[in-house]
Amino acid sequence: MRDLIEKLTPRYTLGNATYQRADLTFVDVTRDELRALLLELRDKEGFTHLVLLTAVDWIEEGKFQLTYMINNREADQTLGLRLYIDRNDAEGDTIHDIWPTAATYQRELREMFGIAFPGSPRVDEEFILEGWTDMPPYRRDFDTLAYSQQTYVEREGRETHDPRATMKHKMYPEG
Amino acid sequence: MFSFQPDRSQYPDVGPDGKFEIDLETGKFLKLWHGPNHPGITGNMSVELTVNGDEVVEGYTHVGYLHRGFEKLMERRTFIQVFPIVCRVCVPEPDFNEYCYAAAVEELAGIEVPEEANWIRTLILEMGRFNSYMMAMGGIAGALGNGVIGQWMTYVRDLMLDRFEELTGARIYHMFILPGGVRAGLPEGFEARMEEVLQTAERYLDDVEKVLFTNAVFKKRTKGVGYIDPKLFESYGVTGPNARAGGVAKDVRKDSPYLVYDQLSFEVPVEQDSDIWARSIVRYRDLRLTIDLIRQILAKMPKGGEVMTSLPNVLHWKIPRGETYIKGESSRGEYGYYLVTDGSGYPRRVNVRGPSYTHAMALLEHLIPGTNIADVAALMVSLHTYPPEIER
Amino acid sequence: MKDLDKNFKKDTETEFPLREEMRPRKVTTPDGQVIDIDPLADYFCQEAPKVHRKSYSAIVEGFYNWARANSLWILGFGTGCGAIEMRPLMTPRFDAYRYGIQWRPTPRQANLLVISGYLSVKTLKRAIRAYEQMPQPKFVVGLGSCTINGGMYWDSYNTIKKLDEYLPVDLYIAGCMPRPEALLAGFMELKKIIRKGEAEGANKYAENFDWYKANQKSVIKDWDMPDYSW
Amino acid sequence: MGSLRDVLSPFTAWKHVIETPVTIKNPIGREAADRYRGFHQNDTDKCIGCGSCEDICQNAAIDMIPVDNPKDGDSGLRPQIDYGRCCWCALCVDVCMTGSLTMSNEYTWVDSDPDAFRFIPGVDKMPWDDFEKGYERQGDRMLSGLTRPEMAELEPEARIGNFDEIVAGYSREQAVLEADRCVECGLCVATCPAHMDIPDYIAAIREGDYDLGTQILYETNPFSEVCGRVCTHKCETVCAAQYEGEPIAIRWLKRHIIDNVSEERRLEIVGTPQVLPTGQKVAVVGAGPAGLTAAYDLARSGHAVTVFEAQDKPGGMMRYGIPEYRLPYDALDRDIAVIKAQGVEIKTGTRIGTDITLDQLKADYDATVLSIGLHLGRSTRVPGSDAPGVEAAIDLLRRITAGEEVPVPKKVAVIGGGNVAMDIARSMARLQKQKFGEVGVTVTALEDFDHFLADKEEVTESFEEGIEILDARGPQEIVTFKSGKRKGHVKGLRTWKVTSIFDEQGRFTPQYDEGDEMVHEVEMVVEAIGQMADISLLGDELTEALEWNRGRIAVDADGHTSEPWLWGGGDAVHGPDVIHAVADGHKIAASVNVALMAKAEAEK
Repeated sequence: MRDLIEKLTPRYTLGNATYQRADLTFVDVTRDELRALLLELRDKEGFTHLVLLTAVDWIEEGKFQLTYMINNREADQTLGLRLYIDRNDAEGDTIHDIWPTAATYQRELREMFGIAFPGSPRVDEEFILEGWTDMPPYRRDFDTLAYSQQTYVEREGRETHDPRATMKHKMYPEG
Repeated sequence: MFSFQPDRSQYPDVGPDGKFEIDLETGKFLKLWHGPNHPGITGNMSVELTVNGDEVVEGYTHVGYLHRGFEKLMERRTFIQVFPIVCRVCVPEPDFNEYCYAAAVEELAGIEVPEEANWIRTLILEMGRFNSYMMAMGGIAGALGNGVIGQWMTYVRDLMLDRFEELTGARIYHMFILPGGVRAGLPEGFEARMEEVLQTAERYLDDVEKVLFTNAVFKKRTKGVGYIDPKLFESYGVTGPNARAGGVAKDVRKDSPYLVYDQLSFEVPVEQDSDIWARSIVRYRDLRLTIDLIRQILAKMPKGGEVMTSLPNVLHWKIPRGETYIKGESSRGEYGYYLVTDGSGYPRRVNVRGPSYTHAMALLEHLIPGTNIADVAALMVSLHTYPPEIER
Repeated sequence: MKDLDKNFKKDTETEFPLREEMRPRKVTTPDGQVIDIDPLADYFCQEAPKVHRKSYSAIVEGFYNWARANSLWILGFGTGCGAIEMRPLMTPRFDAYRYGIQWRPTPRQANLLVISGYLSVKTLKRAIRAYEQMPQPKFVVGLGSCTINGGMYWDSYNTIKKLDEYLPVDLYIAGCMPRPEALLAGFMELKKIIRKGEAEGANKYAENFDWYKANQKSVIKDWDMPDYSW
Repeated sequence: MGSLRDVLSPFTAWKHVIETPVTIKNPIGREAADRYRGFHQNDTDKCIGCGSCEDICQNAAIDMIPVDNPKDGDSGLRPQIDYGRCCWCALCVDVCMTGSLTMSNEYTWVDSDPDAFRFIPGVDKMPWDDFEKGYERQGDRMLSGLTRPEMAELEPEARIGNFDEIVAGYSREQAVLEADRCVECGLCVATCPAHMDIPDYIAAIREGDYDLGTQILYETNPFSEVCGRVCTHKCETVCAAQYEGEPIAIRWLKRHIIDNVSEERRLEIVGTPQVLPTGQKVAVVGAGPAGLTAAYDLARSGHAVTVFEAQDKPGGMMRYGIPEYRLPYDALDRDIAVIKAQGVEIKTGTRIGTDITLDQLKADYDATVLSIGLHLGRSTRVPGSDAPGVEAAIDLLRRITAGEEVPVPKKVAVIGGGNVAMDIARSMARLQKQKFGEVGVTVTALEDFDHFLADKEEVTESFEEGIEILDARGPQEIVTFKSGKRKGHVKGLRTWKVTSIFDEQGRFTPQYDEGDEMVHEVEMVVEAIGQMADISLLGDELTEALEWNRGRIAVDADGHTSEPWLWGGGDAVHGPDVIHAVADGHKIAASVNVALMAKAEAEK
């Protein structure tokens, strides 16, 4: 895998590579070169299989990490391309014409992270959620518990006690 | 005069691209909702069909009926607390989630798993595959009106659930493979009882062979139907039995062996036709293979040793920043977990890559146009998709 | 149960437009006629449910209840995980048919709705419709932790926590998920309740119809069906 | 396509018509597998209510509910499980610290009342309470560690000839390993007299944040060096980890924090009082843990504090009662330095009653705190106990510390089985080793080893150092030379076997087996059976005026004596224990502070 990264390095701006396992590598890429890189990897290097496309929300750094995981089945190598995009007005480039199945992933990212993929088929339609009015739920700043408590009703009558405080009170009732 | 040729006189205009010009206002089309509750669908999912006569001209999938927000819920649970919920991602074959998650955590936390635990994990995965294929066999037969197969297969699956129960302590959600190993070793006399189940299964599978695969109706309705061009496999992310039915002899168990698959001897079944028939027969042969694998595992595995490493205190277990992807061959294709950690006690992100995700949506939408309404169910079931793992 | 962050502000502003296919419009039929259609009015009966009165004679009512108890027809709508444990009941090993329990493909033929586990909001909408389409007398059984108090999805943004806020539930079965044996025990218990004439869920639904509707609408943001879709 | 075979073959399915049906006759209540994870059971006698199950439950299904009649060392809570939440993952069973929580293989529970699905296993009676089968943890608990890391300590040969500190303290790796075992239940916090935030500072160790750790320590205890070494660690006796495996080494972890923060850094973290001086003056009698803690708190509240100490150096029993090999003096000095940095004035060598009287203090100061400790040894009062050669342990220890000459004979007997007995025995052993090259100490204790008073480590280490410990032996007489040059001097100690110590009412009435008599030939007998306060310094008038409680000054819950200007605390009031004294110090300081602030308010 190191060979491949070294081979590509002169022509592409590849950042920080992580050699996680013998068959799994992650490498940072830039948005401008993503498309060309994916095409080269698919057509020349045998990475013909798009394993997954997903996002990681690094809210502290104001970034979304898009992970394009592609797989070379012959060589049994998996390569994860990490693309960092701005978290505000997040937008990615659609790759549904390279892998049609990417359209589904992009729909999900659009709905769950609010990342726009202009040009991707049906990308703005409702996908998994229905009648969703709040912020995209997979974003880190969406608090699912608070949302759930404000939206749905919980069964009442539950209360709990802190062992520390209860025991202290039991042993030293006066304080 | 009775004719086999459909009457297409009422059909709408065909556009320059050779497809029907779909305009609902013409009234020549009918929208037909297939699901979310439909016996031909394993789980809740719907396909919005646009039909013309009994021919489907367009199909859109709608998912999300089972969406629970797992990937969000996992982010607010500690690493051990994620363990009970991962199995719920996929109902019929939950163990794969447990394995993938456990393996991902072990890799990032640098935990070694005892040898025997790896054997038991493999055993559990194969037992889960057995169950899943049993459902698939019943499903494909049921979708084509052959209900008795479903009855038999559910019975045999239930016998396997009994074995699951005595090994893991639960029937469906076993919650047995936790990071660091498995919960317990084999119970006393397990092998003998398992052998009994396998023999029963084989007996019933012989019947399936006679009733389903040597059946004029089944052949007529499946051969040549639902053909997937093997050229599309890469672009649509087709893996597992669906790809093996089209001549692609790829199987994660064989190509990049995980757990103890490198110590088992097996040949991956492959078919060439890439139609519903081929997919069914590949599954059938894979099921036979699974039975063989379970026997091999039970014969070869070490017994009575350690099955669990000692974990750090799980109540404040932190894993350094990193990311990994763990994959395995589930009954439906490549199943994977993408785990990102950020050094805290909670996963940063868990992404479940279920094979149904690619099979049940883009691929299905591509395959549906041109089929008969009656074949849609068979087509779906032949792709062997489980909606809960799509929407998570 | 630990205390939780209450600072989160939920977005409640967004209004949902009616889906395109639900809007009234003009349609040309194949034979050239132009007709007006209003899907909401045309496709559904909009009459609110009525309380199902008891028979005047206790003996007759007892007979009815006996008959109802012995023919539980379940709608084959697996809303969540628990559905997978209903399958064994339909097959020879557990064979629920001998107890007069069977599964039907359409709500019109069913009198028992089993909510098999969690209900996402999207499915809740369908479950309400399925329930309302079932003929009276009808019963609801909640299956597993999720229907009682949210279960393991207690903090999920997409599943309801208390089923009885949205549908009248006659019986709950504990478990995650309950085994087929527990399900059978539950159905037997339901039979007893029906025979005693205490399974009044559907009447409760009719009596508190507005309350149920308000609860349903509070979670289903894109309510685009008539209030009663029978 | 399709041969005749394809048409006929499916009909073979009909053969099942004549097969035996596979239907289970009566499926309802069919027994589940032996390991089945069904409904919960809880052995409430074993359960300590630590709440680990609640912490690990990812479904928030478990609440801790108070129950009647809790036992000692438990929080008085028991888990209540909500079956509207539970997912039967059994993590609560796996994490359970005592192994009390298990699962039966019962699985049927139907009810039309949705609120019914909550119960406290073991308390609310359930049909499955007595089920034998079901899920229980295989082996020991696996979700948190069982054993302490080994701590490096001096070998017996290396330590017996000197007073060097024995234990080395944890390394960073060891401390993190040990800190990791904590489940943060907080039972220790309640038990610790000073209510130290133990789980919090243990968490600080895990995070490697020693500054934070120090800050937490100083919030409740200014004697971390001392308590990190010699605390009686009552916290460890209730630690949830002790039921399967060893309790968390809380004491050593405390020491680990303080070991990793230099004295200068400590002063920076603790800082100096951040409030304006109140102009109120407080006198503290006795520079022991209680007095200095009170002084520390009061100084930080802005009061001017003066501590009067009879000995040459501050520290009280911490310096003069605890041998150096357990508590090096420089460690104590570091603790006291922080207290002094708060502006506390310590007048050493000032004995109340001789150098200054309490009346003077009453007149010169706005409040006086009496923490005089227990500096007089009790005597067994057996025949011969007043002979030359009979010493009080507490006095000997003080003299060793002060560097005074102490007689070191070849053979010594120690009467007593507590920690003081061990201290003096081991100190004498060291002196003997230095002088003669060999150890000759015999400890005779009333209690047998099963009920021994001294800490286990102390006993083990004493054995390692060659000290002979005889359990269940009651002193009958100190034999003296009847004639000769050493007439009247100690010749030996005669003891009987103890058969029982307390009577049925629990009163102290030792019974002996007179047939089992031993005479230990020794030249010195040390009595280490307890201490008492030197109350002579109070003066007759005050002694008369104060209320007393069984020989100790009576105080209210705040440490206030019956005299409005006088507070009392520490060993003299509550018996010997450093951490109790610290807790007392805090309590008194709080009470004094309230009184002084009220006074300052009134004066304005």
